[in-house]
Amino acid sequence: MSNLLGKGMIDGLVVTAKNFVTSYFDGNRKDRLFTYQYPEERMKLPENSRTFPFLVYDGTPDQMRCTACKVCETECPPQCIYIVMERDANGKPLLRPRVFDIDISVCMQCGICAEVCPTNAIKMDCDFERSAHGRFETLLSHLPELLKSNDYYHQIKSAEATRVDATRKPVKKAAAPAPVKPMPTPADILTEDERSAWQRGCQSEIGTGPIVWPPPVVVKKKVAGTNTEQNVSAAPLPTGTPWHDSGIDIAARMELAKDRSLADKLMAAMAQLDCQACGYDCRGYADALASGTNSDFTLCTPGEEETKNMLEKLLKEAGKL
Amino acid sequence: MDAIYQLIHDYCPTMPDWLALALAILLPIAIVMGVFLTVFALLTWVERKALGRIQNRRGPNRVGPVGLFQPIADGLKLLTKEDIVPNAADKVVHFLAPVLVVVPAFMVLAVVPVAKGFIAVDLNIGVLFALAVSTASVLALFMAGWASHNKFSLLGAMRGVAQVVSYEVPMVLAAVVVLMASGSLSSVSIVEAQRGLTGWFVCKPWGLVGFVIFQLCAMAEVARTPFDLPEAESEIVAGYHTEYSGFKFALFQMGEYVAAITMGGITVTMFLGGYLGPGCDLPKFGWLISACWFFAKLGIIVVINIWARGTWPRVRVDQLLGFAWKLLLPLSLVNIVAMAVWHFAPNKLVGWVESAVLLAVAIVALVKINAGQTFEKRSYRFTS
Amino acid sequence: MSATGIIQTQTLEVSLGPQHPSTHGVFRMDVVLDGEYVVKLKPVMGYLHRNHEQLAEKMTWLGSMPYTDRLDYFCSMTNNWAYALAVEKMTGLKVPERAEYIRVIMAELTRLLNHSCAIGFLLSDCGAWFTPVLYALREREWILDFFETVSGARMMCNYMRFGGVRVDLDDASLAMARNIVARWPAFLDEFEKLMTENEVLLARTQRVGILSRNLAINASVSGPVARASGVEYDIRKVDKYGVYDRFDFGVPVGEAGDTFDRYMIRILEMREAVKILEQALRDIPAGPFIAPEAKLRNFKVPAGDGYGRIEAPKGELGFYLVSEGGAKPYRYHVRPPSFINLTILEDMCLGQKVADTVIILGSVDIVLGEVDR
Amino acid sequence: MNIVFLTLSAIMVLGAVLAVTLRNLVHCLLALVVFFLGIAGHFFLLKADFLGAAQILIYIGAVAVLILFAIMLTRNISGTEGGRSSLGGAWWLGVGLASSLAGMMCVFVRRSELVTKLPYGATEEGVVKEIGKLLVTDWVVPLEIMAVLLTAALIGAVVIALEEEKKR
Amino acid sequence: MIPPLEQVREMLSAGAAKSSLLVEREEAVAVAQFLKTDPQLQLDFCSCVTAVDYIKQDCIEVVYHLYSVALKHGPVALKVRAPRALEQCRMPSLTPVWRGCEYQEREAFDLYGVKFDGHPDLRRILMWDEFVDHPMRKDYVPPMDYEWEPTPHAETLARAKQTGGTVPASALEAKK
Repeated sequence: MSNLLGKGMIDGLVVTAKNFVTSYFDGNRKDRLFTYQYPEERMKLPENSRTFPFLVYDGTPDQMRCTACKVCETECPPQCIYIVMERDANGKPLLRPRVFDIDISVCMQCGICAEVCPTNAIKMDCDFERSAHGRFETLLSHLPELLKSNDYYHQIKSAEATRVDATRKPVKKAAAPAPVKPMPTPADILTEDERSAWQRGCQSEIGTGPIVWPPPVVVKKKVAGTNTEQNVSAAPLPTGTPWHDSGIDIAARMELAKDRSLADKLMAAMAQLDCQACGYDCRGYADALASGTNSDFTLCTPGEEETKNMLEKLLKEAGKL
Repeated sequence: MDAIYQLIHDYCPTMPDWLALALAILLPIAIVMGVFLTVFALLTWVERKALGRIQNRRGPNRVGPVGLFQPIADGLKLLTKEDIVPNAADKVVHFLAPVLVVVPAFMVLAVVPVAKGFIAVDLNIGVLFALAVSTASVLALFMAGWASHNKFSLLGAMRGVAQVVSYEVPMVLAAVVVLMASGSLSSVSIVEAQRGLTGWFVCKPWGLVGFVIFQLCAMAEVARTPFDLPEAESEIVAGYHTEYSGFKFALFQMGEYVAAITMGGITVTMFLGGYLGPGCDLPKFGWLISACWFFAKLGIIVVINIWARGTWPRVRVDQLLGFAWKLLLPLSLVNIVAMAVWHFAPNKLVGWVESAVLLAVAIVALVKINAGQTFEKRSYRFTS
Repeated sequence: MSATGIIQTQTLEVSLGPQHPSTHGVFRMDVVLDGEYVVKLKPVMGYLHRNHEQLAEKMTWLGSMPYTDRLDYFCSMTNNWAYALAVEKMTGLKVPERAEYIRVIMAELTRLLNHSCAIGFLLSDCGAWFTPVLYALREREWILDFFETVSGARMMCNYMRFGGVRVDLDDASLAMARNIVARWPAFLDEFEKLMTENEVLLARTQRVGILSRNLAINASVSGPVARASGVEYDIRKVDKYGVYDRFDFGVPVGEAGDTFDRYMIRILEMREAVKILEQALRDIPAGPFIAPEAKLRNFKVPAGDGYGRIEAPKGELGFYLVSEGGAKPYRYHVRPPSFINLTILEDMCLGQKVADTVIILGSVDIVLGEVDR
Repeated sequence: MNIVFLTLSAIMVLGAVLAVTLRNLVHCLLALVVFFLGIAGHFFLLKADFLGAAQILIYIGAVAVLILFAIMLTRNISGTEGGRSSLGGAWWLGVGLASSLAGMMCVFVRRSELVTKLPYGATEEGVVKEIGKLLVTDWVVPLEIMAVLLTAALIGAVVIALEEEKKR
Repeated sequence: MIPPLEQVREMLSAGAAKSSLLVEREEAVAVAQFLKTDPQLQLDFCSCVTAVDYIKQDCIEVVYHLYSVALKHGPVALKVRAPRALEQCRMPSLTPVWRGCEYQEREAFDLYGVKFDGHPDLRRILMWDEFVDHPMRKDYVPPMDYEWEPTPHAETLARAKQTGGTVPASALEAKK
């Protein structure tokens, strides 16, 4: 305490003085004055930097790569993506999302959706200026805002985009080319029930009683004589499929469907995600394979290897192949 | 003041007498307040720019060309900020405290000779008046701390009072040396006593030690790093002005910074030869050059303050008080003896050497005595 | 222990936090003061409790990986590695050479980043008006840019996967890492010249907040805080996880165990980290950056429990995982170093002054994301 | 000139009265400080500016702070728990005593000729030198005794502080 | 009874993750003392204390991972089990043996409801003191009314109530 004015303090003064003086000479070097004067002087973001996800389309916004297989919706840790498959009049899936919402107030930009997407449909953007006026509606980005062209993707992440383009084989669209429908305007895109269904699904409220997952697909039907529409939820899946839970692994599922019909065994082999990547839901695809209308057993993309080998084994046993 | 009174009478004799007198009193006050308020605004800007540059970042550069209007922006912001008074606070005292902080800071300006012949009030007890008034700020600290009815401000107030009171004594004793040398209390005569080439008191051994003691005590009086204990942000939030917001907080900041400037002014007057400097006696622009000298020296003192603030950590309370009572006080007493030895020495050289030797011995002895807590050199072993 | 001296003084009950400039986050200390001396000190925590462990039980194994970034948000890379290591220990997944080297590089860069900021904040608690912190932040900017170039995000990297890492280090980022590491010795010298011999700092930190060696071991204190009190225990040397046994580096150990020792140990550890980085960057092999058999989706961990731990910058960071063989963990527990290092905060602060409690808390270097989970 | 004198005295009297009657001790202290300022003002009016500055330095700088520390050690400072009104029972006896004392003071001051003559030929700048000379020539003995007394007090304070430190 | 020394030493040498020692509640402190003081073991560093809720086996297991700083050898997992019901969920605290367990046992009490006898200061550490339930238990149903704010979420809650979402007793109790 006594030799307070010793050498150490003078050294400190020398260091700060040196910093002060040299800051005027090499001030513009970024390793000396490292602050960026933000709006005027912008930092060049490295290519890998990721903020919020966006959907990629090739050519016109209508040819979007996303097949609404809902893999990203299940894998997303904070559950901030909500997808509703587009169906034509009589309920046949059209391999395109009618509703694709991302709640960017919940999204934590972890990039897992881009990683797990089987069809390279969703990629991470690097535009971070996404402020909005409201806390709910404006921070919920709907399908039209999310869609960005592949050239934009090339523009922001050229190396990654070229790598992705090289690996992408032309995806065979199982369904017939759907008639070009005008893009749904936001007004009618999310009806009242779908909004609450989305909130149940998206808000990841822990343990709020039994969550029916995925939310029941609601088809509107005009009630005869009145102009009100009555919501009729599609027939829930037959209860007799205990294996229909993506949490159980394939061995356990096959165990459950041991002494069942071929169709049930085929269904047990699926990835149980009803992701419609194969053009049907799990039940539909298993029935199609069993009845021979569709002989291609490699369409269950989320199931990956284990489902394909199991389907091949089952079809061989049944002599279909 | 009477010089200005003559000035007024020469230019407009028709003016009634009492108006001239009133003008003679008010004019210097207006000048001093105007000059030193702009210096205060400038000081906040210089401090933030300098600290920024020390810390590898640009200081404020948004408001005005190089951030020059930043003090105005701060002032406006604080003016428009809501002035929250805690309901448990003692309203009257809570309101009075900021006023009492600012008043002494500005009153001391009355006796600081800014330039040749430019002094607000030439009291013949100038320095004593300055020191007396600056002790009044002790009460303001306590009132602020006590009235805010908040534990942190109480702690801050107690630290502030202890610090100011205990640094008052060595400061006055360091000033005594200068009074002995110049033979009078009036600040103008002190400055005049420092004429000549090596006339500045700081060039004398006892003057240098007195300057160092006075500068340390001034930093402690005004609570600047390394002695900024009363409002130590990291420990007791903001010390005695935790519960102040809006313009009252601005008054506290103004009081603190202006006190720093005035203490700098007095240090310059007493030790660095006020407005003296080559060229301050020229007939035509003598007073302008002397003003430049004064503000140049004031700038040096302010730079030292800012430099210390950007570098050194804060001292703890007991070390702070120990440093004042066990080191500065005895050193200033020995300094007075050294001054006497220098004064009564047969010739200048012998006196100079004798006092220098005496002071050196005193400093070494005091450092040895207080070396209670030695800092051991630590060695660290590396396990594989 | 109120003063029974001549004047009967009244003790003052103060709560430092949760809204306090130097508690490194929402953390409260109920302090009973007698004058300036601390008579009793009770830490209160839980303000940042997000129940990360229950979230993990409802998510897949991979789903919790981005959440580990939010534990000790200063060192996201080491959190990822600890979680990945625990899962690899249970599944027996073999990590390729290159991935091990990349993991060591990322962990040591995180150690540099964490120690420099920890010392910076400790010094600004001492009152050095944020200058040391901004010198540390200047170097930290370069490391965060490197993390962003590689993993995509500055602090929330979500970079490591079970069996390796997500993105490979191409030559450009390796070169960037090399010149970052080249800058560090000069920065460390400047930092030491600025602060280490400063008498005011010596006066304020020597013989303040002393932690004895036995109490450190008994209270399972880990990391620089324990090593400053003479505990020669560094998990990189004991468990020899990853490829740490290939690098030669020392582990600094102090003996007085006061705040100054904790400050010096962190500086010496930074110098050792620079040594490791130089060796790792020099001989990083080519090859796959993730195990070929590593699965991203439907990743299943065989039933059973396992405990994996690493030497995180703040101490021993461990993950205790119980799996029922499903896609979701049955029990997921984090052993956070800051939370357990706080056990001895009161023992160190008794008898010290208010100004010292703030510095002692700063020298223990806690982050509330990890304390409250 | 007497306007200033009258206002100053009025402020002083107000300060003194408030110092006695206010409930909150801290407010009393502030009123006392106003009173001391009044006295300093009077000294300046009488051109004894050394005394004025000394008054500010000693009474406001030191005595007020001393009273402040004393207040810090008392129990009920805001005076609300007191209960008894501050004027106390026999307040009329106090007033009578005070007024008679004041009357006697006026008579003595009127009679002595001290008022008319400026002491010791106080010229403009000479006062300070005069006081300096007197202190070192005629009054040097009391000065030395007071010095010894003050150092004894200082050492006593240090000893008490050290004892407190040992107990810690 | 104190586990035979060889069994523990062979468990340590094996160093596999499977080295765990299931101990009766009554003997926990004695075994802990033995593990800590035995010259060959010297497990003086209790690194991690975890409570695990095995709802199927109706028991809560507290796992202590012990290391030795002196001899630098690997983890021994000391496991103590107690029934799940809140009243009988008691076990002796090992804080007197290892001071490091103090906060972690308080966390186990706070999140799992395991009462540790002999713990110097058993209070809630992460949740606020007036909190009634133990949140990490498997059968815990979180209260529906966290800090309420009139947002579209309100519809979600209305929908949840309408479709039979349960409001747990603890939430009503906390509301009282």
